[in-house]
Amino acid sequence: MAGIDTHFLSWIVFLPLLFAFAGLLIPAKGTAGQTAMRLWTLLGSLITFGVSVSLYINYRPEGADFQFTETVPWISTLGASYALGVDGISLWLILLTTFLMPLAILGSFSAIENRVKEYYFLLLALETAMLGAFVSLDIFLFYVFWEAMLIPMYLLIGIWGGKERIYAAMKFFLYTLVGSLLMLVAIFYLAHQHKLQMGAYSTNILDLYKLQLEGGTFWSAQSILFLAFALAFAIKVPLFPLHTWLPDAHVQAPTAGSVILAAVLLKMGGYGFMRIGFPIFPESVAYFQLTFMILGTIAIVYGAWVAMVQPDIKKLVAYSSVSHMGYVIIGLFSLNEIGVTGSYYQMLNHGISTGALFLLVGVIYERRHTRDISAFGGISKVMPMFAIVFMIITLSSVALPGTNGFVGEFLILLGAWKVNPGLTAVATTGVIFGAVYMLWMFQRVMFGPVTNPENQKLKDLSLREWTVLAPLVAAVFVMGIYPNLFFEKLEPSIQRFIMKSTTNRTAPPQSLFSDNSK
Amino acid sequence: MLFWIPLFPLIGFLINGIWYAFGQAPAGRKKAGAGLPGAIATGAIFASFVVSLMIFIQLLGQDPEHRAVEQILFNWMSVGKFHVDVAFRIDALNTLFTLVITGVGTLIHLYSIGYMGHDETPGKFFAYLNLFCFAMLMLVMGSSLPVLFLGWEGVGLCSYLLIGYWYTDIEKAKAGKKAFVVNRIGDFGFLLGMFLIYSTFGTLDFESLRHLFGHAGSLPEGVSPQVITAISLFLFVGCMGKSAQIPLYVWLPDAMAGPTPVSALIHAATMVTSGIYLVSRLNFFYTGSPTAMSVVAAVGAFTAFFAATIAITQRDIKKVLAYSTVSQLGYMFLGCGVGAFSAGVFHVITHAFFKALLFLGAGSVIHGMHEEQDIWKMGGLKSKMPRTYWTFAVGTAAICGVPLLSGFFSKDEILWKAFSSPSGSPWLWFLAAITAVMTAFYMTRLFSLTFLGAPRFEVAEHAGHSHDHPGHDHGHDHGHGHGHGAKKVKGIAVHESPLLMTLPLMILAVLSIVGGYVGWPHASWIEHWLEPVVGGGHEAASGVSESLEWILMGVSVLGALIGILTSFRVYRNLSLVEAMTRNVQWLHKILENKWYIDEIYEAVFVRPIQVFSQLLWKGFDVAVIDRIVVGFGRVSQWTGETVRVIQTGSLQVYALMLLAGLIGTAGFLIYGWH
Amino acid sequence: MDISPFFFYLFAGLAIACSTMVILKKNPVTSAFSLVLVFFAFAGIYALLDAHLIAALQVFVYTGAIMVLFVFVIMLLNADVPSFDLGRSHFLMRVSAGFSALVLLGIFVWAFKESSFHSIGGEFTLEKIEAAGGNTQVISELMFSEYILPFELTSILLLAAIVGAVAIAKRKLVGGRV
Amino acid sequence: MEPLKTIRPELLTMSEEQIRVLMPYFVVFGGAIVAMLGSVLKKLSPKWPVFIITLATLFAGVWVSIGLIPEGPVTLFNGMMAADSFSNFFNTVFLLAAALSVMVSFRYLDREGLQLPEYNVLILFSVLGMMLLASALDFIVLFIALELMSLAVYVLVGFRRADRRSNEAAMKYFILGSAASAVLLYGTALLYGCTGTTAIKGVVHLAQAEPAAVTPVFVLGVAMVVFGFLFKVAAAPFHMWMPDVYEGAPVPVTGFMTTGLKAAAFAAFFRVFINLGLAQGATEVVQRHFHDIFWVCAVLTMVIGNFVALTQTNLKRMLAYSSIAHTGYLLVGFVTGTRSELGFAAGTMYVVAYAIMNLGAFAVLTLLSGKDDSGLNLHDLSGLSRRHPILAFALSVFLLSMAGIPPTAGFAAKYLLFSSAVQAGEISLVVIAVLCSAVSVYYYLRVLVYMYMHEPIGSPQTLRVSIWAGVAVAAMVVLTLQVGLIPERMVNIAKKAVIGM
Amino acid sequence: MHQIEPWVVLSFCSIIFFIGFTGVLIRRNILVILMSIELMLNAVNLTFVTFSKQLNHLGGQMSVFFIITVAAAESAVGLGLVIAMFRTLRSVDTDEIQILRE
Repeated sequence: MAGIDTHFLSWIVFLPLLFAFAGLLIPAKGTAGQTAMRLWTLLGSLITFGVSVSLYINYRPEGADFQFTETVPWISTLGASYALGVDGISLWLILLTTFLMPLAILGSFSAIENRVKEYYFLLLALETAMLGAFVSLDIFLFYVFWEAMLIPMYLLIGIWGGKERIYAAMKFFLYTLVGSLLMLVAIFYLAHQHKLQMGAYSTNILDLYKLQLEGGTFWSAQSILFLAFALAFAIKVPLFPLHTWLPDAHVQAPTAGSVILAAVLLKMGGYGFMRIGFPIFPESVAYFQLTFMILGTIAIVYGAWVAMVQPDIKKLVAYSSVSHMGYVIIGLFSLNEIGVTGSYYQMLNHGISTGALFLLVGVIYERRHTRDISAFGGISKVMPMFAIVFMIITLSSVALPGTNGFVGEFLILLGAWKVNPGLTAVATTGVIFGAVYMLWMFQRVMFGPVTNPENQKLKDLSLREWTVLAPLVAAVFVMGIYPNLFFEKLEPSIQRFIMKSTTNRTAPPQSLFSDNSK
Repeated sequence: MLFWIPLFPLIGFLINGIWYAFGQAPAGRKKAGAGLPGAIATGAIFASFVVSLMIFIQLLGQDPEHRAVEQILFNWMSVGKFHVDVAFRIDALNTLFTLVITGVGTLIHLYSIGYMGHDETPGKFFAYLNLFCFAMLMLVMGSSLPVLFLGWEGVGLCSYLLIGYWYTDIEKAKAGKKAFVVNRIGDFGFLLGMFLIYSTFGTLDFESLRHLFGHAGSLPEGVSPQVITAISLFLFVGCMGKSAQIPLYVWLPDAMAGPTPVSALIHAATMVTSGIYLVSRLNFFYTGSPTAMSVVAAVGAFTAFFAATIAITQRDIKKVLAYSTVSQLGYMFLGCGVGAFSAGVFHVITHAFFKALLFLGAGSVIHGMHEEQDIWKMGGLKSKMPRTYWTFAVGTAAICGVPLLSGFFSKDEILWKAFSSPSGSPWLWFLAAITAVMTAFYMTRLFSLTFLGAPRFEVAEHAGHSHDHPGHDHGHDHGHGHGHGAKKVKGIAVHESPLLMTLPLMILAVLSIVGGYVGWPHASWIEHWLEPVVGGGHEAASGVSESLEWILMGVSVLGALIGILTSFRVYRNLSLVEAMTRNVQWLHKILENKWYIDEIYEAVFVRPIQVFSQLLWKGFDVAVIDRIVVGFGRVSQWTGETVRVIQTGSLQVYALMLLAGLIGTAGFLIYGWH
Repeated sequence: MDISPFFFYLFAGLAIACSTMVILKKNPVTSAFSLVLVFFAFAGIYALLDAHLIAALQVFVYTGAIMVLFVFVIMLLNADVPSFDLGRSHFLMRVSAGFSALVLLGIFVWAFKESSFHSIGGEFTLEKIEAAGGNTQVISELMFSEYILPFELTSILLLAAIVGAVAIAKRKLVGGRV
Repeated sequence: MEPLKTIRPELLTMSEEQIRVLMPYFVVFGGAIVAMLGSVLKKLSPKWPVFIITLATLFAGVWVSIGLIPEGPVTLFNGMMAADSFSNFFNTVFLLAAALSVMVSFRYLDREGLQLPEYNVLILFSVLGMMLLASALDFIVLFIALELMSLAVYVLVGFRRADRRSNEAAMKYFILGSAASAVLLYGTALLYGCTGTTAIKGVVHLAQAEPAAVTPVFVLGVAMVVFGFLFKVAAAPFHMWMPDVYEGAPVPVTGFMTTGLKAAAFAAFFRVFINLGLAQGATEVVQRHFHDIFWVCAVLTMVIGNFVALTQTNLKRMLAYSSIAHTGYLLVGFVTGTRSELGFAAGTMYVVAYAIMNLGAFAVLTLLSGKDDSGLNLHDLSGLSRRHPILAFALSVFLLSMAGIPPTAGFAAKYLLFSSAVQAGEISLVVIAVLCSAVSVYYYLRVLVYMYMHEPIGSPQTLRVSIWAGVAVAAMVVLTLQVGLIPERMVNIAKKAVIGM
Repeated sequence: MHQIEPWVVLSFCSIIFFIGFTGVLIRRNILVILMSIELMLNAVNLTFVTFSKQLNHLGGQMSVFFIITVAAAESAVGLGLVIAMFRTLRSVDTDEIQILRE
């Protein structure tokens, strides 16, 4: 294929879209057509995954900052270019996306029966947008992908969602959009600043890293700009108190939608902070460090508490996401290597475990058409294999050592402790409440006698469902037991990230940081 | 070679687990009996017992100062300077633990084959049991805090799984959850302790930490005693959770919902002692902080006393044992808290023997009684279950502190240290001694009510092993729910348990008798053995003579005998008991309801948090944040509705706007003209 | 300005009075005839200002063509409806309209008084125009040279107006055939 | 005494270059005449011939315009008219907009029984008016061109003569349009009084040369001219005629108006605005005041347009308000034009992008509308994606483009516009603008909700899409996405156009 | 009373202009509104001519020609619209044309 070496990333990004368009040609009438459509989409996503694995193989952590770069001028008037590149930080998120996509697709084989063609088209289009955002090295391009992501997701929720789907879809869209529009203004300003300082417009992220912006006070340019970006990212994360779109969107979205939303879309926020928010505005990051750590801590506890009393499984998982992503925030803002690595890892973990949780909820939802916790009870008895997988994922979610969740949370808290022990102590209570709400939910759904006669005859996991869940279960343990597999490709990038995010800081780091500022 | 110790149970777990998950659990698959899975599991744990023994022997041959075997498996996490290996390190301290875990574990596994013979899913049970052993071994063998924590949480998980093993009974499932959550509260402290250690010392490895401390009592340079105290207390919170100390003991009595072998293994012999292991492992922290020491000792002593008071009135055979366990764990912490770490560890070992024995005996009783657990509905089992009777008697004697049995040595050591050690005090001794009397009393009560006197249930006539197991009637494994037992009181064919179950009892009985000789006063092998790790016992405080030691020992023996005899006297005549109970009704009620601690916790922590969470959700998330969000929409809509009112459709109004605009602008311009 | 004050005030007064009539009289026919008077008064002022051709055109085009059209339409419509005499709009509207107009007028008058218009002297003085053949000739010459574009455009405009007026005023049509 | 030189011979002849640059105008004018003649055919139904002639004329005009790349601005007719890249650029836009409107209205007229050849003729005339409007350099020419365009459109708006709403719309439009023209004209007269010329450039040259000419009357004159234009482009608070007129007009005419007419008004406005030096020129007083006036106007327009659109349930009316909102964004371009690198090119680009997407949207609406322009309420669109997925997709693309979601033309244009505004330092204005556009997303998406997320109601009627309309819609979709993905080309053209002015 | 100041004539023009504007605003009869518009255009014409005289420049007078023509065309179309409207509405009242609103 033409230019596969020079345009490797472009191929990865647009491969799903190619498949999506080709899929439009499949006559999706009737059962056979629908099956063909499903398989075609699955094939597309699998091939994308395959290609992205070769990205993993060829990525050299000791090599250049960004690899596989491509740059094509785009709108030279404003310095926007089509610039792609991968470093350790984007690498794993790309892999997470391509890894989860086939599972989400396979997971919705039987759930989606109407408008099959559109559904899979949108899923693949969504994949392209997500991948695009992860590989963009131009803030304009990033924004384009960032926004382009909204539409397929919006339609996925709105068309194939639950009862309140339209409200949820609208809320999702508008919430995210309002945040990102202010980011857009900030992007304009940055490009303009680049012109003033360097003599030419540029929205290339690497160029923007070199900007000198006045910072250190609340009303300084840097702070305001940072807040504009942070708003967009915080909504996406979602950070308390901007999280209320998430429960609705999650609950209403179809299974695959929830999976992708939780697993990848939320990561955009964290990724945005890492790629744009921190390195461009180092002083503001320092300035707002405490604020965001407090918010993150609140998110952890608040999310856990509110999750505890949710009557709907998906809503519970949604609030648990709020809680888990709160860890990501405090880890990132702890600004030392341990915390940041932990945060990053936590993002991957959350993708795996929450994705799996949604798939599992999808499994019983398909059988029972309800997600009400009180409608269940004693499912373990009827679906023992399901119970086993559910248990494993639950444990991953409560961060049991040996599963992926522990590594992330432990590193985050360890990192954050150095910055602010008091807050970290509060955040650590999340460990307790996390166990409370997850296990309570598990107990109510899986344990006890089978009281509802409708639950008597539920079928256990099918082969297809096993195929979907097995890789996730495997990932839970691999990530929990051998995280170095991930860290080794990540480390140089994280170190560079921290260096960039702390260089301009006015105050020297406290002594406790000393081992990270190398 | 070290890694084989945990690996064997892990392999056992994987075989049984995968076999269960894919071969037995799916609908329509044939269920396996207890035999094969049990054999696999027992074999696995026995294999690791053998390896442990080999390691022990190897250690015996080493120089005391460098008595350790270490193995690094692989690097677990490596971020910047933070570096954790999955590595094992066995030294004098934890070799004892591995031996106890694998040894007692083997016996309990063996016992379980018989006990779980009629269970629906023995495959699952043995898988869990092996998983537990694996985690427990990780806990004691891990060379650094994170690895220890891996095991620490892993045993919590297994405890959770095994307590809620019969999950169709929602109460049991709840008990499991409670155990996990309360343990998590402890883990919270543990985590904070780890964070503080890492941020202070930059390492989490035991050896490195120990080297930083140098010799007993001295603090590393530049570290304030407050930090040490904080670390010690944080970690002790973890121990409170795991080892069921006040205020986090509440899960352990409930944990009796699990199958009895589980209670024996996890909730008596091994897991609950991991707190003592942690404290002794990190003894250098505690010796560095007198405050922390006093807290540990006080909590231990008070827990011991408090649990004993509750144990006196319990009716459930396992609950009595559970509170007794809590009480004994208190002793162990008391020992550690006064600096007698070796005494604490010694008590761990003897306690493992006799408490496992007692639990297994109780299991045998329950098994024989067809799931009856209420001691008031037993009695006279002496003749029906002779082997159980005799072994149980040994266990009871051991725990009561009858001289020359294992419990006597270890308990007495602790009592003496509590009195004589510099950080001890007569008050601690007094509390512990009272507890010893109470222990003797309630254990004898238990023994007496269970085995002596006349049967308080109708004896079914047809003897023989007619296992019309309730589980089979109901078609699912409700069988062991004790609620069913009560209804079946009529006509119980009590039978002695099979040899598979009584054999472990006998072995443990022997151990309970002889296990204490390793700690013969003033010639304690175990104290000597542990000295390189936990440091030597403190010399007695000045003014405490050797004769005093003998006197105190005599007092405690006397106390135990008084307790035993009183109990025998009282519980021979049950009407007398009732009369006495009536006299102190209020006290009895409080004790029977366990000081209402569960209720208080429910009212003070659980309910408020739930209500508050509900309030946060409905009252803040939905009512405030979402309302603000939706409010923006509403305001926009309202603005739109308002603005469109001027759109009257009348063209004159439209034209008037032109005029108005002109006035505005012209006025503005002319105003600005000057 | 070099014009006869008497005639100016006469015509101006007439124009103001009649325009007021136009907008105040209920009957459109009265309004129409008042308008004719206004046009005549304007023609007078044009003449005073030496714009003779325009004065003539004012009379021809406005009074001759436009007004006739108006009256014609009034008659056409009036034949059908008895209640043709419509009142004025809402009171509030009248007050605000009047008030706004007065304020603006005040501003304009102030502006006119403040400003001077002497600074730019053009070459088309009266004498020169006379010398070149009079107002009409000069204007015609200008129209076909400097102002040829607007002139041509007005022709197109008229053409379009015709097409439009025809299209709009056609009787009913069905199915595309006229 | 020097005699008057009234006849200048050089004005009576035209160079070849001048004739060449006038070709598009000749083509359209000629086409209009031929079509007019064709419309009186008696033997033959004039329907097809006029349609063909009109289309041929328009496309020929496009072809000629694109072929015309004047080296520099050519002024014609004593400097009253310019043929430069700016006018050329806009001519192309007008001609294309007209061509597309004609294409989509063909079947519509048939269906509604309005198949009058005058329809096409009037469109040609109004296009001619627009073209002249974009090239006028003299207020008098500008006024006549404006009237030429408007008169034709008045009639087009009232083309559904049997329909009371169409009549009402035409009447309102006519009266208010005339009143606004009168105001504009009065302003012109005052400017003439202060400077002695009606040439747009001349006015400002004189004002700059002689500061004494900048009297209160001059400022009032400028204000009235500006207000006339603000009225024509429907900026708040002079926007009120627009929703009514758009709602009452036949659907394809609305489409034509929102694009062609609006673009023309803006083209002229740009020219006047720039040449009057409102942004940087005449004097500081003028500049400062007009900056504030435009600022307020822009904010009001964006707010009113977007917020009122929120409450609309009729698609046509909603798009009318959205059109007001877009006017507001364009005014942002006016406020900030001179102080940014792209200058007015961003605004120009926005006009084009808006024309593209709006034309597309109205083309789809034309196809969707039922008898008598019914069936354009939101709930009529329920389940459109089931009934007609392609049309639903096309409409979604246009609406998302209007909402400014990438990768569409609307996004690219908004990006350029707002980023030039930030360059000009108008950050608060941009923040208001983006917040307003967030509001706008709601009502655009609501349409998508109905199309995609509601089940179809009633019996699905089959939609017949003529090949002409199909081609038009497809072309607009492609253009929307193309400009969205590769805006560079369009930006360059717009830049060249503005610089060439 | 020998001279008329230009501002007097110009003020007269604006008086007529605003009378015309007021007419547009306060009358319900569309025909009268059309007349008022004619008034406004006349006021503009007079302004042009006044300036033309004042500045000795014929451009103003030229403009007036075109304005007159445009006004004529405009009235033609306007009256056409009135007729069309009258046909469907049977009225020339502006209050009748308020269906399209909000």
